[in-house]
Amino acid sequence: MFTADDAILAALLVPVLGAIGIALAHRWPNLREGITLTTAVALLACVLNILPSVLAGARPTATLFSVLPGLEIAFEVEPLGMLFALVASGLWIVNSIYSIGYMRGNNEGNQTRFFVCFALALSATMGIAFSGNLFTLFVFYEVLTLITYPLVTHHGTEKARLGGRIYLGLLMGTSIVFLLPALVFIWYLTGTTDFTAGGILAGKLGPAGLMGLLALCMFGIGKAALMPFHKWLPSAMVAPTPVSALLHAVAVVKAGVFSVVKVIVYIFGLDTLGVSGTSDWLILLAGFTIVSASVVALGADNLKRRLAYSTISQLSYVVMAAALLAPLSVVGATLHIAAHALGKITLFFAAGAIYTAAHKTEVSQLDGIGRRMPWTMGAFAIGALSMIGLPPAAGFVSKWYMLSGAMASEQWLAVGVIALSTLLNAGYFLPIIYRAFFIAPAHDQHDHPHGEAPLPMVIALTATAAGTVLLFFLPDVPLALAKQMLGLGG
Amino acid sequence: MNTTTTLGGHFTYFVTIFLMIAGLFIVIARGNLIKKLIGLGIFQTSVYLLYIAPGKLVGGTAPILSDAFTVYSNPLPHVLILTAIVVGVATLALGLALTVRIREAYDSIEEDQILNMDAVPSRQEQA
Amino acid sequence: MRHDLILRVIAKLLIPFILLFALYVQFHGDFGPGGGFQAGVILAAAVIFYALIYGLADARKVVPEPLVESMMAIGVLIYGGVGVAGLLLGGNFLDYFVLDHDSVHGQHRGIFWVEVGVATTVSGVMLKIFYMFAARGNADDE
Amino acid sequence: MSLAQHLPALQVVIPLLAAPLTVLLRHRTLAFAVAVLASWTAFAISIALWLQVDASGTISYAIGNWPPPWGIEYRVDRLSSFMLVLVSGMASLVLPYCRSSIEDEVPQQQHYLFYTMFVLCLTGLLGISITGDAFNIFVFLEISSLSTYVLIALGRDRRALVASYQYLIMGTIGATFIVIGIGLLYLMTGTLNIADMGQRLAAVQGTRPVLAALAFLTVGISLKLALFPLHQWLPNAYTFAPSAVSAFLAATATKVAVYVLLRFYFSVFGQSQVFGLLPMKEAMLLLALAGMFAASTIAIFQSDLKRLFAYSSVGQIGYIILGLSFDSASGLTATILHLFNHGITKGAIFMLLGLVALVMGGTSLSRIQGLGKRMPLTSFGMVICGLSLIGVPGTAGFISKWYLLLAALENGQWWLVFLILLSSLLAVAYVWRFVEVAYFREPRADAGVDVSVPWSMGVPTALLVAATVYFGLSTAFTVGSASKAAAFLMGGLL
Repeated sequence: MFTADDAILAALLVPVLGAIGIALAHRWPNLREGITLTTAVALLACVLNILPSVLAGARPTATLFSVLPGLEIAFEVEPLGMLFALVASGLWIVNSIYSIGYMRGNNEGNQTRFFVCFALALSATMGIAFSGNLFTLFVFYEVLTLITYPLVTHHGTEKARLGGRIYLGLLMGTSIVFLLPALVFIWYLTGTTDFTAGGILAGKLGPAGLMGLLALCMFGIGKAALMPFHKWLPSAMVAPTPVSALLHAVAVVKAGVFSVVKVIVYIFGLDTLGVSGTSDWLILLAGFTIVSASVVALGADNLKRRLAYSTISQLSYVVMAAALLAPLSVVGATLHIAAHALGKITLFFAAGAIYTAAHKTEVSQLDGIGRRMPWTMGAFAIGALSMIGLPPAAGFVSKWYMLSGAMASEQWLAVGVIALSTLLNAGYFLPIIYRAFFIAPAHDQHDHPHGEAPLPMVIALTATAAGTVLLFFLPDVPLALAKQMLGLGG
Repeated sequence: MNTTTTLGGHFTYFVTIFLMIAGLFIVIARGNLIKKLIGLGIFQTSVYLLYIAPGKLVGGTAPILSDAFTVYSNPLPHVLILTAIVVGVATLALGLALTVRIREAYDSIEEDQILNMDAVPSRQEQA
Repeated sequence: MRHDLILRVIAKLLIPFILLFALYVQFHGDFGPGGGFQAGVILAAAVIFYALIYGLADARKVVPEPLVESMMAIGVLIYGGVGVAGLLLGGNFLDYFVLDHDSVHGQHRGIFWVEVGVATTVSGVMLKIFYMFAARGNADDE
Repeated sequence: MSLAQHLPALQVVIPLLAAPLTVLLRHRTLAFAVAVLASWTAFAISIALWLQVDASGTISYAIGNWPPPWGIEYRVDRLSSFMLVLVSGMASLVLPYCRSSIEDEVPQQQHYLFYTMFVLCLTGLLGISITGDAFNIFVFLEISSLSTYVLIALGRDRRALVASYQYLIMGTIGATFIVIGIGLLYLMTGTLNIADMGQRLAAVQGTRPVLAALAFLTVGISLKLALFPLHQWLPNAYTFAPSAVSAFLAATATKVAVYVLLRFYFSVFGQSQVFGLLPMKEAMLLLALAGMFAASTIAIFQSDLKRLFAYSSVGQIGYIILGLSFDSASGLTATILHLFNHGITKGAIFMLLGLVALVMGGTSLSRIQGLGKRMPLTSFGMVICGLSLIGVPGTAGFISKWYLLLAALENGQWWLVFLILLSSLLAVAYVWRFVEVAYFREPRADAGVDVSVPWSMGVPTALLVAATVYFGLSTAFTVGSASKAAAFLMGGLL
């Protein structure tokens, strides 16, 4: 019988097996891509297999082995992880379709390595999503960093290597210097690193200690791109667009904010933090990150760079919402992981499609492009709406919850930040849409006439845009999961 | 050993320390590979003295059982030092063998010249 | 090699006595000063003396290089053999007491063979060192 | 009288007798067979001894049936049995590797002597670990050192001779310092048996000769274990030695020296004397930190991989000594763990570099460009071992770093936690130099000969790389042994 417990290990194993298959099939590109898609579907099937039992309130577990007493590689699926796994595995299918179009459309080299690393990255992501304790999370977090490194430096140029250095240096540096001591310290204090409802640190530390530890964790999770450790995200823009999508939507940054929420909810505990009031600085910092990243995005002409800073700011929404410690805002944070994933992947897909079809990378070159690529820019518009937080896009729902949480806990600063950043978001996304649809293209352009990007790419970006809208109308599953996480009742 | 803790009583220790420092000084200060080995030999000799001297009892004899003697010197240090001497000889032989081969390879047994000779080709290799 | 008559004659006269003295030191080692180490060196000295007078090539004919190398090995093996013999006869490693029915005899027997081993190895090593250093300088002549 | 009772003696005697046998056989294949057989037997014995000690505690074996403290005693306790497993295990992996590795690194007619020296070196290192007699430690130390000098001098480059000579001078000074220390202790206690010495020393604790002995021993052993300012011999020696020798030495030689240090500190002087009467803690802490940072920084700027990882060894020895400086059970556990974990990691790295040298004809960074394409498995192995040096979870290096951090936390030295981790970042930097050159440069047209890696080299290397991962995931053996050994040492003479 294929139980939910088995499905956890299967979800880890399937991408690895897929990666092996991809490597073996490197001579036959069609077979290779077939394996990628099959693996992606199989992975989603595995994850979906776990969903019903989690929704029913069960917590499937699996333990691989024990490294030290109280320090084991163990998995436990709880609602938040379930949601993350669902988003990641679902988007992988779309992303694979898109990647095939993109990699072939741009004649990229080393395609086998690309798909192998991609599959392995998904395995690591599943490990993060299902991790049952902080140690397991840390292990897979590092694995994810290492596996995505070849993807970031895919082109192998001097610029790519530089980007890779910053990527690896910041992510590994922060995780080793900040997160590892936090991990050791937590283990030293409590003898365990298990994710437990209500946290494990209650009564173990004074406010100052708690604050220090929280700082270590927050800065240690560099993938959440909290300022001042956000630089890796723009640097990683040298990667091919599907990789950017992986980083921004499917796995990496999501792993970061996921870890943040997980640590705050399950290690520290909302109550423990709330009583001591040690997370106020985090709200400030996240607020600062939101606003300043938005300002940088406003001034960026490179489309991918603008999207990257948009991601930094959106991630801090999640961090800030979690730091508010109000149950409603944490629900919002959870929803935002899914909403931002769908919206941002749409935007990146669109950016990649523009690059593939028109070879344009700057915002200022996009005049009138909406007429040539209506599907792409239509999807872009929906994604942008989601980022700004307007209906009918998923971003609205999550922002609504965050805002309600902030108001309920009377954190007026947070309310202000959300309002201000919404304006800023609108400020850097709407002009793009305006240019694309309403400004006539300049006549002296010496580029070739083009239409839409290759079909797989268009299909992919349309699918994610549709998903964004769908999530607005049907947020039941993520909402149920989020509420269950906080014990608010399904 | 003498009962008095005068200069005379510690005489062997002073010799030991002198040899030790002299040997070490030669090893450090001289660039000639053979001289370094000589210094090393002197340094090791100081250890032999350190072990042997306290084992000698004034009026003691070799530890061969006989009714005529009651006071024996401690034989154990001799055994130890015999081993140490063998080790020293082996080290010296090996050191000299290396020196011979270094001379064949570099045509010099001056440390600074040898190091200079290697500094150049290694840079070329990198380039 | 020059033909130094006096040296050659004296050497021929002396060498047998050196060898004999080596044997004396070797076998008297049980009861008085002496033993395998000293005997081995004296033995080697005899050969080195021969080599100095009659030339390295001649000495190599008398005591060929492979023999010297084997001596080094055989000596250690004899020594180890004594240890293992003690082991096989029911004692600990290097246990002399069990080498004979009487423990004192056993000690005699044990130390005798150990000294033989030491002498073999020491003379082997001495000769090897001598051969190697001596051969270096004359590398061109040979 | 069962054979099992004589295992402590056989542990040393079998390689000792194998050495003359290889000389006698004079044939490289036969010599190779004898050496491999001896090392495998030694490994089996060491495992049997470890099991025995784990089950029933310290084993004492009187050589020649002269009871200790008069005779020479072989004493296998929790620490030494662990060391024996490391040393003989490494030998039994490296020796099969030697055959193809020295094929063109060492002249053919010297091959049988190579095995002689290798087995002698093994004998010495095993002897140091097993003996319970202070002077015997010196004798075995010199056996291993002398054979090591020869092995290093066998390197192809003429600089190997100079490296060997320098090591000979430094090593002999170190060894002589050790004998002086032992001599002073003998004068004060009248015994050479380590256990006996430890007991009798209580009566003369803190006297000047004893403190002088402590100083002499510390300096002497520090030379041998290449503690930071005394490490000059190490980079050259590891760089120019034949690859197999580098691998074996990197994994065992300095580690055994650390063992000697632990042995003298905890079994002879006792913790209170070492850390109470002299500021050893502070001194060790400073030297360890200096080593961790300075040597790792120097490593970043090396252009030859062997030299790069040799400097990395000096840095890693800093971690080992750092654990010691905590003067706590978990600190000591970290030290002993890192001995083992770093031993296998560095051994694996140098074995991999041997493969690289074989195929690419050298290990300088300019030569190995594009290694990731030419030798994908080897490069992957290097990355894994590199991660272990950094201390990434899932590798052996992580476990020891974990205990090191834990020890620092127990002492409440937060700043030290960060320093340890910052120095790991230096490791990231030097490991990534390799990664970038191997994966992001195109292979040089002229570099590399068309040879494939023989299985006799590939298999042992792969095993060791696998061990690096295995001991990062399953820690029952390493952590169990190390923590028991640490508890044993801290508990004094049990």
